[in-house]
Amino acid sequence: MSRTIGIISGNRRSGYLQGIDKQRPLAAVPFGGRYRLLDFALSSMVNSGLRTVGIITPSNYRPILDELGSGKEWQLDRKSGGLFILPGVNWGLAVWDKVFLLKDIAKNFEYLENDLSEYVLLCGCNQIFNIDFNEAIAFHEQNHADVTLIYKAIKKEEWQTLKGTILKMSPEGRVGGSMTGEEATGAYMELPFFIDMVVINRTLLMEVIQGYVAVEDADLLEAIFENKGMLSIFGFPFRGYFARIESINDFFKSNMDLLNYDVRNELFWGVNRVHTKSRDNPPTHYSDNALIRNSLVASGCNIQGALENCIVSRNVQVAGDTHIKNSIIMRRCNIGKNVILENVILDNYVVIHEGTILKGQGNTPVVINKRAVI
Amino acid sequence: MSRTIGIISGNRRSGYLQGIDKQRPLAAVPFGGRYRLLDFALSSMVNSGLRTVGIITPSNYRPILDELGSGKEWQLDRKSGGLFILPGVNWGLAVWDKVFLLKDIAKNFEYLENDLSEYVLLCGCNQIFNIDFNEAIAFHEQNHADVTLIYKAIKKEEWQTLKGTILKMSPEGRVGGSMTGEEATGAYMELPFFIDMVVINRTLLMEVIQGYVAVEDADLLEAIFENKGMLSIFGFPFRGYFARIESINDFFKSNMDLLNYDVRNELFWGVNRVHTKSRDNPPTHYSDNALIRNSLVASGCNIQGALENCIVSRNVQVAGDTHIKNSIIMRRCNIGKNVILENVILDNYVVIHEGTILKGQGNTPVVINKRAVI
Amino acid sequence: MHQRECIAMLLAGGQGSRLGYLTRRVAKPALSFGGKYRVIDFSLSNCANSNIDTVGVLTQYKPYALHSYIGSGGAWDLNDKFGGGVHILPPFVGEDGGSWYKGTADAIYHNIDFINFYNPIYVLIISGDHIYKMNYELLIRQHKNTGADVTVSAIEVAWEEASRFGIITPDATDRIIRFAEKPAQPDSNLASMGVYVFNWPVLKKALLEDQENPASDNDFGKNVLPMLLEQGKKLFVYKFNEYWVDVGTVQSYYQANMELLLPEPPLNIFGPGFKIFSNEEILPPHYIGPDARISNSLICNGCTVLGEVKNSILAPGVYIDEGVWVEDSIILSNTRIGNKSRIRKAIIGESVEIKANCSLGICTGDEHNRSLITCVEDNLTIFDGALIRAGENI
Amino acid sequence: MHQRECIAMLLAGGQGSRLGYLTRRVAKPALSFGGKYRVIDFSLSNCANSNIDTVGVLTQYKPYALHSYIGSGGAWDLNDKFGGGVHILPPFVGEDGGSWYKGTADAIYHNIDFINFYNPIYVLIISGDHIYKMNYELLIRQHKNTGADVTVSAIEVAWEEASRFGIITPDATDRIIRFAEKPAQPDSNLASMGVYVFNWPVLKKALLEDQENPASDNDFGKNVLPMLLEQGKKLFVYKFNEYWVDVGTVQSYYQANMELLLPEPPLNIFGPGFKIFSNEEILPPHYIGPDARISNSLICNGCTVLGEVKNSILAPGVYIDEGVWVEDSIILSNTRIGNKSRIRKAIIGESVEIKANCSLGICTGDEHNRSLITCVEDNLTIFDGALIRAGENI
Repeated sequence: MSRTIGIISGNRRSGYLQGIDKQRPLAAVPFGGRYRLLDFALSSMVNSGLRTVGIITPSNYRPILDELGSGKEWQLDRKSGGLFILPGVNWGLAVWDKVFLLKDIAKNFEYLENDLSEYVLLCGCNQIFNIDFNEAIAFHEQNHADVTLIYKAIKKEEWQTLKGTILKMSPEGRVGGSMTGEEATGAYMELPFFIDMVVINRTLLMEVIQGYVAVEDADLLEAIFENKGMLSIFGFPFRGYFARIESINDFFKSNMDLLNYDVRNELFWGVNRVHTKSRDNPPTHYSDNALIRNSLVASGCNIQGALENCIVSRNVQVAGDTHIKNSIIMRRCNIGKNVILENVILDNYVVIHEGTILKGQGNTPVVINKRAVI
Repeated sequence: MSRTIGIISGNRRSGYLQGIDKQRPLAAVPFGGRYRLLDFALSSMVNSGLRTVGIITPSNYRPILDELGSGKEWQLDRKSGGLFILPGVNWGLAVWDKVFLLKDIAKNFEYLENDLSEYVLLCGCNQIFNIDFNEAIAFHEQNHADVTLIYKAIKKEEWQTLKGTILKMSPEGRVGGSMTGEEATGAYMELPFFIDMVVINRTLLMEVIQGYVAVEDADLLEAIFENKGMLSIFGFPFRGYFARIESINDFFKSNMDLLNYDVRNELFWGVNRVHTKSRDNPPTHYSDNALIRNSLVASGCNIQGALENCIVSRNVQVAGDTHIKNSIIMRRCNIGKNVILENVILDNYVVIHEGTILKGQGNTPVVINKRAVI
Repeated sequence: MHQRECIAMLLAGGQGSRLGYLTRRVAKPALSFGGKYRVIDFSLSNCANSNIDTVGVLTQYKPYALHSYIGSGGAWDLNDKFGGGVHILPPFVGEDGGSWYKGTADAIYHNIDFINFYNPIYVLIISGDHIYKMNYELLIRQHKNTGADVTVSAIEVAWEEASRFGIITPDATDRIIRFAEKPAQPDSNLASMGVYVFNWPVLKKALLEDQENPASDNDFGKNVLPMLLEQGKKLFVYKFNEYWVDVGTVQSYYQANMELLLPEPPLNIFGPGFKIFSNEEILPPHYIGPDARISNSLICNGCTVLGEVKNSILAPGVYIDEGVWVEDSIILSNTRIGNKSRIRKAIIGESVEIKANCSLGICTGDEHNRSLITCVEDNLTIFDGALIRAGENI
Repeated sequence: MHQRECIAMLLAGGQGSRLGYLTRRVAKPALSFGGKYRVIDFSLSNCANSNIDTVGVLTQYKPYALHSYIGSGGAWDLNDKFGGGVHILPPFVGEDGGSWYKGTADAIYHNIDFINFYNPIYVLIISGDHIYKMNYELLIRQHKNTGADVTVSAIEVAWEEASRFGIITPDATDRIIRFAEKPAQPDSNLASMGVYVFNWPVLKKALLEDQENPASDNDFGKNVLPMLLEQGKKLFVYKFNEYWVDVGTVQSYYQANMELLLPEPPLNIFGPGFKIFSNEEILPPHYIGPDARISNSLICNGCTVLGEVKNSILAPGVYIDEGVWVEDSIILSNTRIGNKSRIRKAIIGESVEIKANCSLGICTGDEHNRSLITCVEDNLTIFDGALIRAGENI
């Protein structure tokens, strides 16, 4: 039995994804042709041997449950431990930017009480990565840490695009708080960027929650830093591929990253690959005149036209004499003849009629919402 | 594949069960030593061959998900169809008495759209029974009915205790509306009491929902009766054991009904028995001085005292020289020595210290809430 | 307690020896088909789609791959928790020692206890070797309506092929009057598909009688059905008009796969409804590289195509390197074809590693071999620059 | 791809012939224990509780009940979707025909391919016949620390019993210097539990060598371990100090069950942690009638007790009618004891129907038989007023 239980913080809305995150929780946003954002955190947890994982869900949780099903694909349909759906609190607009809201965890306090594991691993729900958490947990144990924060070293100039927390770290790896990118001027070439993954002793987490029960919108990270004098906080570096989806540009760019062999290989191959729900689809059929370049295509499609630099989900139909470039086409879209699409994102079930032309710019892709008919 | 999909209306609060329904949705209220109210509707649906069942859940849905797990125990961890959790709407106080709120179904309209079955079977969540729905569905088909309402014939004097709807029926079994028990004076010895089970054509249900989308608290039954002129509505009789849990008395009495061999046999034996989640408990141990009369005892208990007319859930400890009579003891209660309990309901995890005496009356049992220490 | 109206017994022990190298490592039902399927997916999905929830799978030859593939049957919605589901039935040791399954009837005979446990009214006997989509409910309905003792499902075959099959001669009411196993002079072209519904008491009695006959091969087609006809039992034929094929030879296996590439494939795996389920490994979408060229091909998840693929089927996880040219071929799962290798009209097994500059099935100077199929066995490594001639089997 | 540090091979083929009528219908690992368990629950739960996620279960004798009971292993949290999980490994037919498992080593030998598939560092060999709670992680940790080739788990037994076991003589460092199978003059009372950890390369080589020796019985205790000792391999003993019992005889089976009724049972099935899982049927709580009398007994779900039960174990679904008197007995699942029947010191099989006024194991005038155990086979019906004497087996 693993000595660590997981919590994925999925009670988040962003509203920054131009409608893609309107019809579904952020955790359930489709990614890479057949995945959802949630799959990445959940797979790494399961691959690292965690057998008890709780997912904090927002009130529109149905797409998350649809994806999780029985937890079977993730080895979590178990008698001891398993997958727990933890209803999050209903939040207003104010707190969209916080990742680990203590109220969300407090509402599910029994989850922490019922399992006698030593550590809790918390993780955000809108990040793309494949990590072996065992290394971070072993590091946490060796240092007798109270809290271990996982970070990725980023170049100073990257900080502008990756909004978030930079850790203040001592040379021995201790964390003394957070700073902004501006504060970190000059001193370092690389900045330790916190990637929303926390290892914390279970009893400490319970204490923190009880201590902050009265504070309306307290966040775990803030609470930890408020008490940094009493806690032994360490930072653990992650060196693999990492992307965070906060904007439609992040979404577009990190989908396109999958056209890179190394990224695909790191995420989707090997024993510890990212898992997702099994679908019973036939292979994709390419007809005589299909012309495909540098694209990722899921199963059950029927492709007669031309694709270049595209991410295509399952059961998509692309008719002949149609050219699609630099685009993300989600599940069950139906694209007619003589269509030209460039820098476009089509959500599920979009129908594009013959002769349509849609061209966006690289930094501002055209987003077509679910079930639109054009 | 079954041509019927199921909907269990579990977005209900009653507040009549003296706290037992405060910490959990009505559907998740424990019953009969190892079951929950939900198990009865769900088991009958699955035993009748339904392989797609949606459960409309209230916002405090966690106890329901804990019970359902992966749907494995109910054959519903499937690739086609399976178990769907349908988040209900958040209701105020006004509509506690309605069973099939159209808004609840409307919020999950996709569930009706995605399945191409012919019929939808709707069922309440607070009733104890074991029915073969196939008979009602066959009856519905043979009559080319639009709607079939399932009823139980009750004696006129029973109507006072069983609050609910009495159907107006023609001798041929057609339903022409509802009436109160008072209206039914004299004419009949038995009254057709509607037991919150409806077979309806799927496309008709979709029409009804679309037609009533603007009516804030419309109920399916009301909508059907408003349109009775256009619809062919039939009543189908159920002749088995039936209890509805609306009050703490109903709860007490129907638990005690299980001490009757015929009731137990009808509900829990045979191929089409009521299913529930599997637990890994050892057998119950009775010590030398245990004295048990007319009681139902679940697994994993350790009984040293005396029980008479009791329903005892799993992992209960009863010390020596303790006498418990006419009581319901839920999961993991720990009852010390020299205790006397009569007409008592202990919710989960209650601890009763040595020497305590609690005596309720037959009609007003003493209810001790979860985790109380006395 | 456990009574079922009908349970299915699926014969999955076939070695498929006429498939040569393709079935050296696995039993025929575990063989890949159409890229993402395995042959047994069709009969198991038929059961699921026909509401048959209890299936005994009789295995014997190299069963490990098959057992792990089937698991508890959940991939086909057949993991029944109420006593049904898929049950794997290998040969076993009883109090009087063990015995292997001889003919098809012998295999069922050894599992009479299993069938008794469910005590069904009907027993459906099917094979795990055939590719077809069939609603067994229709067959069982006809069986009930005619009051038959046994109903044999049959399909019309070309007259010139009839002598390769068990041939059924019915009367005008579809009652079977003659059953001839591979007749030299067939008087009908209705071929048995190896799909039977028996009334269970009739089957049980027949199995016991057949065991007592030392001359019997204990085979349904050769022995049991002729014996029942002779006894005057009511055998009816059920005429099936849709796609059905026994992929019993390399040629028929190749052809059935290739038919999926026709503009109107005779077997519809693409449409909704009556889905064929399979126990797939979770793999990412396939990747098509900047200089790839694909035409009229089926590509599965997890493939990487950097070269040219024409009229071919790639199973999951196949890697086609740059400069590779593949035509008219079937490449099974997790196989890698190295830089500039050329492959024509070949069936390449699972997890094969073909290094760079190899040439398989290419005709240069031996054009008369063009029509021959080249086969490569599972798990082989073919080294740089190897030349495998058309029709070779390695 | 599929590498595991350690996989378990569970030998579950045992006929358990010394258990007589109790194992006529099922293999010994499928036998009921402690009311709600089956013997194999203990080894499977041990695997789950020791983080061993891949288990090959070798079956051969009457495997159907065992196969359906194990299913996909989900009842023990062993239904691994990522390639591990429980795999049932019956004997099978290969290209050169089939062969049954001879000794324990032969059974493993025939599944070398299965182990190769996972290519583990260590192979844990266990038996499905024993009742014990053991964390195999501790055993494997010692195996690593000592740098052993093989580690054999052993338990101290009474000296007078030692000659019934495989006896291990270790040196001061716990390295094994002698292994004697059932020695007449044991020089140690450390008995092998039939639980071994091998380095996989050592095991593979040993199995191949053992197969080449025509004189070998292909048994680990008799042949393989002595051979390895002779070759100078490093064999260590792991000393296990907790409860372990081989329920190999009717007497030991009865006694191990009855020990659960002691005030402090030596095997703790009641506490939290290290839970023993089982694949239970869902049954309602048991019902105790108005005139029942129960003392010092274990009662499972689904039982109905209207009569008197003393010092006994009732498995799930047992029905004890009014006026019945049961003492010192084990009643297996779904058995019914009719009105006024009397049962003493008996093991009554599953689904037995004992009608009214029967008398089993009651001593009247044959007091010298008081200590004998009476056994009734599964599925029997015993008619009104039957008298079965103490020690009879039917």
